[in-house]
Amino acid sequence: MAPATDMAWCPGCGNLMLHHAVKSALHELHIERKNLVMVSGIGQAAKSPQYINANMFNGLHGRALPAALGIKLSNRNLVVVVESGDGDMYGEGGNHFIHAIRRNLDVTVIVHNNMVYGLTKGQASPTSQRGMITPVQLNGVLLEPFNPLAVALAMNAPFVARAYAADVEETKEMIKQAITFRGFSLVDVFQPCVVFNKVNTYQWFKENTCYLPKNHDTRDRIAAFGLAIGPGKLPLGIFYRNEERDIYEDLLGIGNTPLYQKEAPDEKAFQAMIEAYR
Amino acid sequence: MAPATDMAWCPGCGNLMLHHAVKSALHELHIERKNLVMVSGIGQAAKSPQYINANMFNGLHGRALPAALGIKLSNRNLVVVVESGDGDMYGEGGNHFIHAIRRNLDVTVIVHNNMVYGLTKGQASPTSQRGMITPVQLNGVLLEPFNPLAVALAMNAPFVARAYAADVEETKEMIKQAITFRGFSLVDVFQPCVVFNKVNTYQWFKENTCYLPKNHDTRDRIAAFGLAIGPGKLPLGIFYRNEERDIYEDLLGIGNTPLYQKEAPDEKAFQAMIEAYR
Amino acid sequence: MFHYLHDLAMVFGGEAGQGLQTVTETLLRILKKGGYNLFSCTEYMSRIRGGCNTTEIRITDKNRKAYLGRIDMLFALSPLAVDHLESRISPETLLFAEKEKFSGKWSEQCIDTPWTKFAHETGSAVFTNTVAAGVVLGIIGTPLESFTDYLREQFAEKGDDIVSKNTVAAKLGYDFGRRTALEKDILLPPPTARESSSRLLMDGNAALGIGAIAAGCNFISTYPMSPGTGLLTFLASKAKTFGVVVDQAEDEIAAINAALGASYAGARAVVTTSGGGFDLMQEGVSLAGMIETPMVIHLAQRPGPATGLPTRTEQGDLNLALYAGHGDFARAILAPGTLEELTEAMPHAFSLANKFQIPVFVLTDQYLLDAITTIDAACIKQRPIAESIIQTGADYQRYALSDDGLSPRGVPGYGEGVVRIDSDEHDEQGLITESFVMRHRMVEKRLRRKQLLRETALLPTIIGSLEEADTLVICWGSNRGLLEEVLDTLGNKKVAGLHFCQPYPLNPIVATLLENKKIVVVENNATGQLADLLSLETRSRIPGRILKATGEPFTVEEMVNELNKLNHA
Amino acid sequence: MFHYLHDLAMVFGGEAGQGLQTVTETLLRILKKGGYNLFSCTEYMSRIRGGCNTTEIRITDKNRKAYLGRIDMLFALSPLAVDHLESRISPETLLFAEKEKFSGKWSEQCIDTPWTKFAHETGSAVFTNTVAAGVVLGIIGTPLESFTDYLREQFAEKGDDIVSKNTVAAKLGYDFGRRTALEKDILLPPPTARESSSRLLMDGNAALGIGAIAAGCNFISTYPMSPGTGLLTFLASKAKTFGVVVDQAEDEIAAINAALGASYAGARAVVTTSGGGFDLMQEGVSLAGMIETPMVIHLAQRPGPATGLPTRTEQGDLNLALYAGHGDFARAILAPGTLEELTEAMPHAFSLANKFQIPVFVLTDQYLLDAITTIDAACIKQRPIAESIIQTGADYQRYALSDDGLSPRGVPGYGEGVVRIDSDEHDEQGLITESFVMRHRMVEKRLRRKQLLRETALLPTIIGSLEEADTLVICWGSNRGLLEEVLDTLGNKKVAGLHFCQPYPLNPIVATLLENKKIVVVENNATGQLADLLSLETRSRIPGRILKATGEPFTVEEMVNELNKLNHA
Ligand SMILES: Cc1ncc(C[n+]2csc(CCOP(=O)(O)OP(=O)(O)O)c2C)c(N)n1
Ligand SMILES: Cc1ncc(C[n+]2csc(CCOP(=O)(O)OP(=O)(O)O)c2C)c(N)n1
Ligand code: SF4
Ligand code: SF4
Ligand SMILES: [Mg+2]
Ligand SMILES: [Mg+2]
Repeated sequence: MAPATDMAWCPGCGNLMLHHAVKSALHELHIERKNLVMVSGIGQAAKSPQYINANMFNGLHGRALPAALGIKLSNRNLVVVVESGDGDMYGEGGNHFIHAIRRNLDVTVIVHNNMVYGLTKGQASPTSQRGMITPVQLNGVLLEPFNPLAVALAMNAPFVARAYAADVEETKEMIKQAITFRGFSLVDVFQPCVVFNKVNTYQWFKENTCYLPKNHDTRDRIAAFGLAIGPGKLPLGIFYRNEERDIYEDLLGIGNTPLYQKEAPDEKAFQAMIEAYR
Repeated sequence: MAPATDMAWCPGCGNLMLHHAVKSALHELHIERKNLVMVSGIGQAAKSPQYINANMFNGLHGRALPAALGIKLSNRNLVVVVESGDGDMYGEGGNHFIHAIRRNLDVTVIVHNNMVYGLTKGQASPTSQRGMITPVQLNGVLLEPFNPLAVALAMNAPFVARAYAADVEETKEMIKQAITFRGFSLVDVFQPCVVFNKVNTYQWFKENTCYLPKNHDTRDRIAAFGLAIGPGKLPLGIFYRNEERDIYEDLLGIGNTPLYQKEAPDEKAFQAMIEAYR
Repeated sequence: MFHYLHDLAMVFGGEAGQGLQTVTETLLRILKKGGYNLFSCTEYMSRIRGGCNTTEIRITDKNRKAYLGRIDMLFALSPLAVDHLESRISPETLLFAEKEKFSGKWSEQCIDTPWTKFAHETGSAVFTNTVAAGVVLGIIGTPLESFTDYLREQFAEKGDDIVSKNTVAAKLGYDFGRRTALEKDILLPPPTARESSSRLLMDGNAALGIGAIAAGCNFISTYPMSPGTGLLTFLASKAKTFGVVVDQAEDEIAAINAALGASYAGARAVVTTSGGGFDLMQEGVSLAGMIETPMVIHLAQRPGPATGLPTRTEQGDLNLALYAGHGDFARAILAPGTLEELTEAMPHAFSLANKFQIPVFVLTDQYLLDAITTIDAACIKQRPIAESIIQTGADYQRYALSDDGLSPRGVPGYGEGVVRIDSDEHDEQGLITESFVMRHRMVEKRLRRKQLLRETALLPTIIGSLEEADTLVICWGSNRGLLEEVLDTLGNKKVAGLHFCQPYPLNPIVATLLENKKIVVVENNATGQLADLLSLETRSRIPGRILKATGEPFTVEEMVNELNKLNHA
Repeated sequence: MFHYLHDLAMVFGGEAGQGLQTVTETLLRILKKGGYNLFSCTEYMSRIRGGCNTTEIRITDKNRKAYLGRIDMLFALSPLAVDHLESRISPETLLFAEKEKFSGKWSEQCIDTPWTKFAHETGSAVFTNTVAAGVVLGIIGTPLESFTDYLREQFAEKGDDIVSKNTVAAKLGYDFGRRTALEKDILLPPPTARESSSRLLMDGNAALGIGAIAAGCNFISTYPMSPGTGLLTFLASKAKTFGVVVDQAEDEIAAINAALGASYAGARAVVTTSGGGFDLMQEGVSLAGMIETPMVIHLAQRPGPATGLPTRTEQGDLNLALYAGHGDFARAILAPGTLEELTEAMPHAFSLANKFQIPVFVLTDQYLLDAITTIDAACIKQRPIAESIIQTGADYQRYALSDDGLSPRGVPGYGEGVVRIDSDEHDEQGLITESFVMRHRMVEKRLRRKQLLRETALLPTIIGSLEEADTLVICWGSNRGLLEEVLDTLGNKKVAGLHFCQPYPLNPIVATLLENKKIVVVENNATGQLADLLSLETRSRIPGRILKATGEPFTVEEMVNELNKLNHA
């Protein structure tokens, strides 16, 4: 069966729209499938790479970012795009999220943020809103929702954006910018889950989001932080963009030769190393 | 041997001063040792509870916060103080740090932030400054340092403070405030490591820290964020204090009866539960 | 003529989200009231909508609790179900499906069943489930009233309109079913079970959860993972009534460390997870061993490695539980095989964990947890759980050395003493030590309890007669019902069975049970993990193995076949 | 008269931070040049300053590589060392220490050695180390020049003043040592080793690391944990020269997943850790098994459970490596026992990992990693490493089914194909599947390689003569030197030894080696993990066990004793 016909997502799910945006972005950027690696964890969102005809590392729940790190450091010529869910990225994978930002690897991270654990049938995710009732949170979610943008800004992530899946065009544009950005780029995407999230519906997102004011200065980290934690509607768009941070590949001095092409160690250097133990 | 004579810390280490501050704070607050649980992970800092005559849960590296959660939810009458290192809390334990703040449990977290992995002999920790040379980071640390205050503020932690161990009096005062604060309180404490951190010495801290301006409004989260990420000297003091957030124990409806005193389930309720399967 | 006098196997298939669960649950409830012997099990895909899931319901004259490969009647709510089950459909299978969807393929055996049409007649596709249940009840011949009564009860809250539409749907289906039964001369096994007020119908998850409540479990911290999540949702739903503290953890590492903190403070704490999540808990298991703190772990098995088949079944984690965590310490493993044993598993696990201050595993699997059958309420009772907590004196030492390796367990805040636990090697007080002598004593202390643990280990259940048998078929966990049915079917006195509901440690008596028998171990995994354990622990030769690791449980037929092969070998 | 004609055991003790390592390193370097047979091992506390650490240096006529309990000379730089080592001090032990610190206790055997006074005479306490080394060299009678030459070289960069002060310190110590040697009539084993340019002196960490470089290892991601950190720092120090990518991970989970990502992309990736950190990697190990991606894991053992004794030694993680990760898949375990084997371990591990596309473990321990001795440079060479990477065609399928279960390994960006790996059960392309048939094939595929892996497994090293022996003493990993010395000392032809440097899988030939022998397994753990494995894999009866799990290695004397006991039993 061709991948597209076997999609495991529910009819009407925001994943379908987001997927469309991702594919269009990749297509418009003319990224060759043999040079593209789609990396994901486990979850409904994390199935995305199954439906893109490219290299794929569909790893463990929560562990997409470390895998992406290993891939990129081993071959920096590859375009590495991470796609995963909110539970995957901010729950199980929370520690990697933080530390990936510290490294500032040149990868793009697209989070399908449906504010719920979809694949495991509707428990609260780190971004679930207070009060949402689930089979585990019978009295409603009690915890402060994880704010991915605010945390990314606190960590000085150089590219921080939020999109809304139903707005395919804008989402695609943001993803294109994220992929072309040199460094760690985060696109947190609001994605309605029509089965398990009856709170954050298409209608709800329509009413509770807006685009960032045109005059927002994407170089202003503190303003971005204010917008990320601010009251009122949830802004969409590129919150922060900082081209100054060096990327990890450069800092580490990774060359263009992929590690699979590396030759055996130079015999002279090898002998010199041993020499030290004479 | 009485604990005090067997301390495993190096002469001149900031841990000794911080320990003094913690003990004084506990003493001045008249906290009974039988109601106090000191919780820690593994590391030099994490040895602190060994030297306090109180209940102790000296658990796994990075896992102090989940243990503290289990303890507090099982007996909310206990005073729970977590003491651990920067590697423990922000490296291995980074995910728990984030999610503990989301819960807002009434515990106090004191981080011995020496910006290095002490016990394992001097590798970079998440808070190590760029350029610091270590046995693993031979070309100097490359990563953006983890900014615990900024992240805590991004997560809306209700009590966020930073102290400097050599200033025992101020450190003690902050710890007292943190312990009496109702909710998750973080005190990140700069703690010179005289053996492995030759960058952030007593001298360095003296030159590079200052106390927060007297007029800083501790209710202003954005201002606090600005101060936490700001250029210039590193401010010390209470950055943020928000008494509004409900604590997790209350939200969960945990009563005063510790779980070890709970009686067997009510037979009538038990039969009623079974009834549903008739 | 379709007479199923002893045994009828119905299978229901449909897409995820189509309401299969409603149909089968309705049927099971009504059939149970009718006094039938019932067993049901379910297999589903790792997706939320679409694909194909199926549930088998067996009606039997004898008490049967196993998965049958044969399908007598297939109710295909979606045509996909027919493809999906193709290998199990025989010429004898009656296929209830919309004939037009197969372009003639199954015309011989297909009983054209216009689900959609009926539902539309009622007003909406949402009534398909009621139609389907009606068809089945019509075939069986259960009085229509018992169905309509049920519907009234179920939909009372939703208002009269819904009730009456459902009633119409029910009747449409029912009449169709009745008609078909008469036409085809369908005869069922008799309702031999006799309904009574002490007869309960539930799935494995509920049985396990009820046991946890019975055990006084009052703390669960867990990260969701199929099929382990069932226990979490069960306890969450009972949290208010029974005062259970429920915390959904950020990851599995947090879950077990929180549970250990809770247990340290005196809670009866449990975690539930599956293979991959459990891997992450292993350092915590090791910690439990080191700090001698009770820890009950529900390890719900599914096929690995890695993510594997998230919604399928396997018995592949026995070795995992056996060797989890670095370092040497005592542990126990339970593997319930019936609803009754599921209700007893948690009380027993907590007793062992408390008494021996060790981690105790309860191993289940998807097949068992999702299986539905009946249980006698009299089996379910609250039992006294061994408790080791004492009120501490001022000079309390958490790790006081003793003859049996066990020290009285204090908890913080209860008594005059302080309770210090340490993941480092420690002295009697719980303080860090580097003394080799103390290390030696503590290693011995932690291991000494193994002796008593072994001597008091549960014995395997004997199926058939050990005296008469020369061959012993051995299984553990969810395969108990299978083995019982297969041995009964074979009716060969020379073949007996053993079911281990405590695979570890093995009671020393086990070795004597195996003496001079030909041994065959049946396991739902690829290598034979209990077989390895038996040969290691009983010093008997490596036994024969019947293994399956496709993600499905064994069918009764497969096992009969395999055992017949052995007999002829 | 103190004549040590065959064997001299010197022990150096001091507080952490006192510079013990400088003293012993200096001595080892100079003594090596003098042509002595040397072996050194070290034990230390989990703290940075204070406490008491000790290092043993043996000078032997024969080539000995084991830990001796006996102390001939104890150089106590701190009086704590004497308390610490009390159980090993005999009336024959010469105690070089500051007498006044013991208020008469050890007066009989104490040779008053005024470390502090000498150092002060030189100008500062920092010269104590040089004084100490001088004393030892004086006793041994190595020409003073070789010491002063060494100091000049070492301190050249620090300027003339430092060099000359050190020289003074050296002479003060040296003269004292010479004097003492003459007074006490001290005689050493002869320097039988003959120094040559191919003789190298190194510790286990360096040997292992050199092997990694030889293997073309070019990626390491790791979270520090003793005693696993040594390999990380070694590779970090060589990163520039050999193009090794080094990433210090935020935790062990990140480490192994990054390494798997790297390996997927074609790197030769390694991780290094110890028990507790490894627990966290287990899900990653399972992933490696599922995605059939090579993974080399250095598991440096220390005593557990939990944090245990972080700086001590144990062989307790064999079971951990054997059963790590949920689900069934193939793996291999190496356990080098000498410097030579350490240098070979990584090349062999990478070859196995690449060829069989599996996780391969290298098990070492603190004792072996920190032990220092000599090795012939001729043993260390770059070897060709098996590589399975191919350039992909457009229709490349990562998991193409094959007879031996192995598929050509593509990497992204190399060739026209796409390389898809999936932690879910997958089809040949690597795409998620729920087909039971495909599942079955893939389970078989992953396991089929076990056959060849077993048949090509390294055979154990035979010590002594199998033909003549009726008793076989078996060990693995770091106990090889111990077994060699003990068997040689016993000189009983009826007792031979086997050392397993590949404990898993066991070559089928192993079973035949064990036939009709009395078997004794020696392990530095509490339960006998290799013994269990042997009895499981070779179907032989459970062997006798000599075990120790105090955190210390076995001493030669203990083992001689144990074997003598056996002989008399
Ligand atoms: C270690 C581990 N823990 C738990 C799981 C079970 N699990 C699979 S997906 C998932 C949550 C998915 O949530 P999210 O990432 O938000 O994705 P969604 O399904 O909502 O798109 C969980 C808990 C797992 N596969 N592995
Ligand atoms: C799971 C695990 N990984 C690694 C270690 C090794 N380890 C012990 S302490 C430590 C770092 C300690 O650093 P920090 O928390 O900053 O404490 P410090 O010693 O600097 O006070 C590490 C990596 C461990 N004990 N457990
Ligand atoms: S469960 Fe929710 S998120 Fe997952 S596919 Fe269905 S609608 Fe989308
Ligand atoms: S190593 Fe550093 S942090 Fe640790 S005790 Fe010594 S000085 Fe303090
Ligand atoms: Mg989600
Ligand atoms: Mg630190």
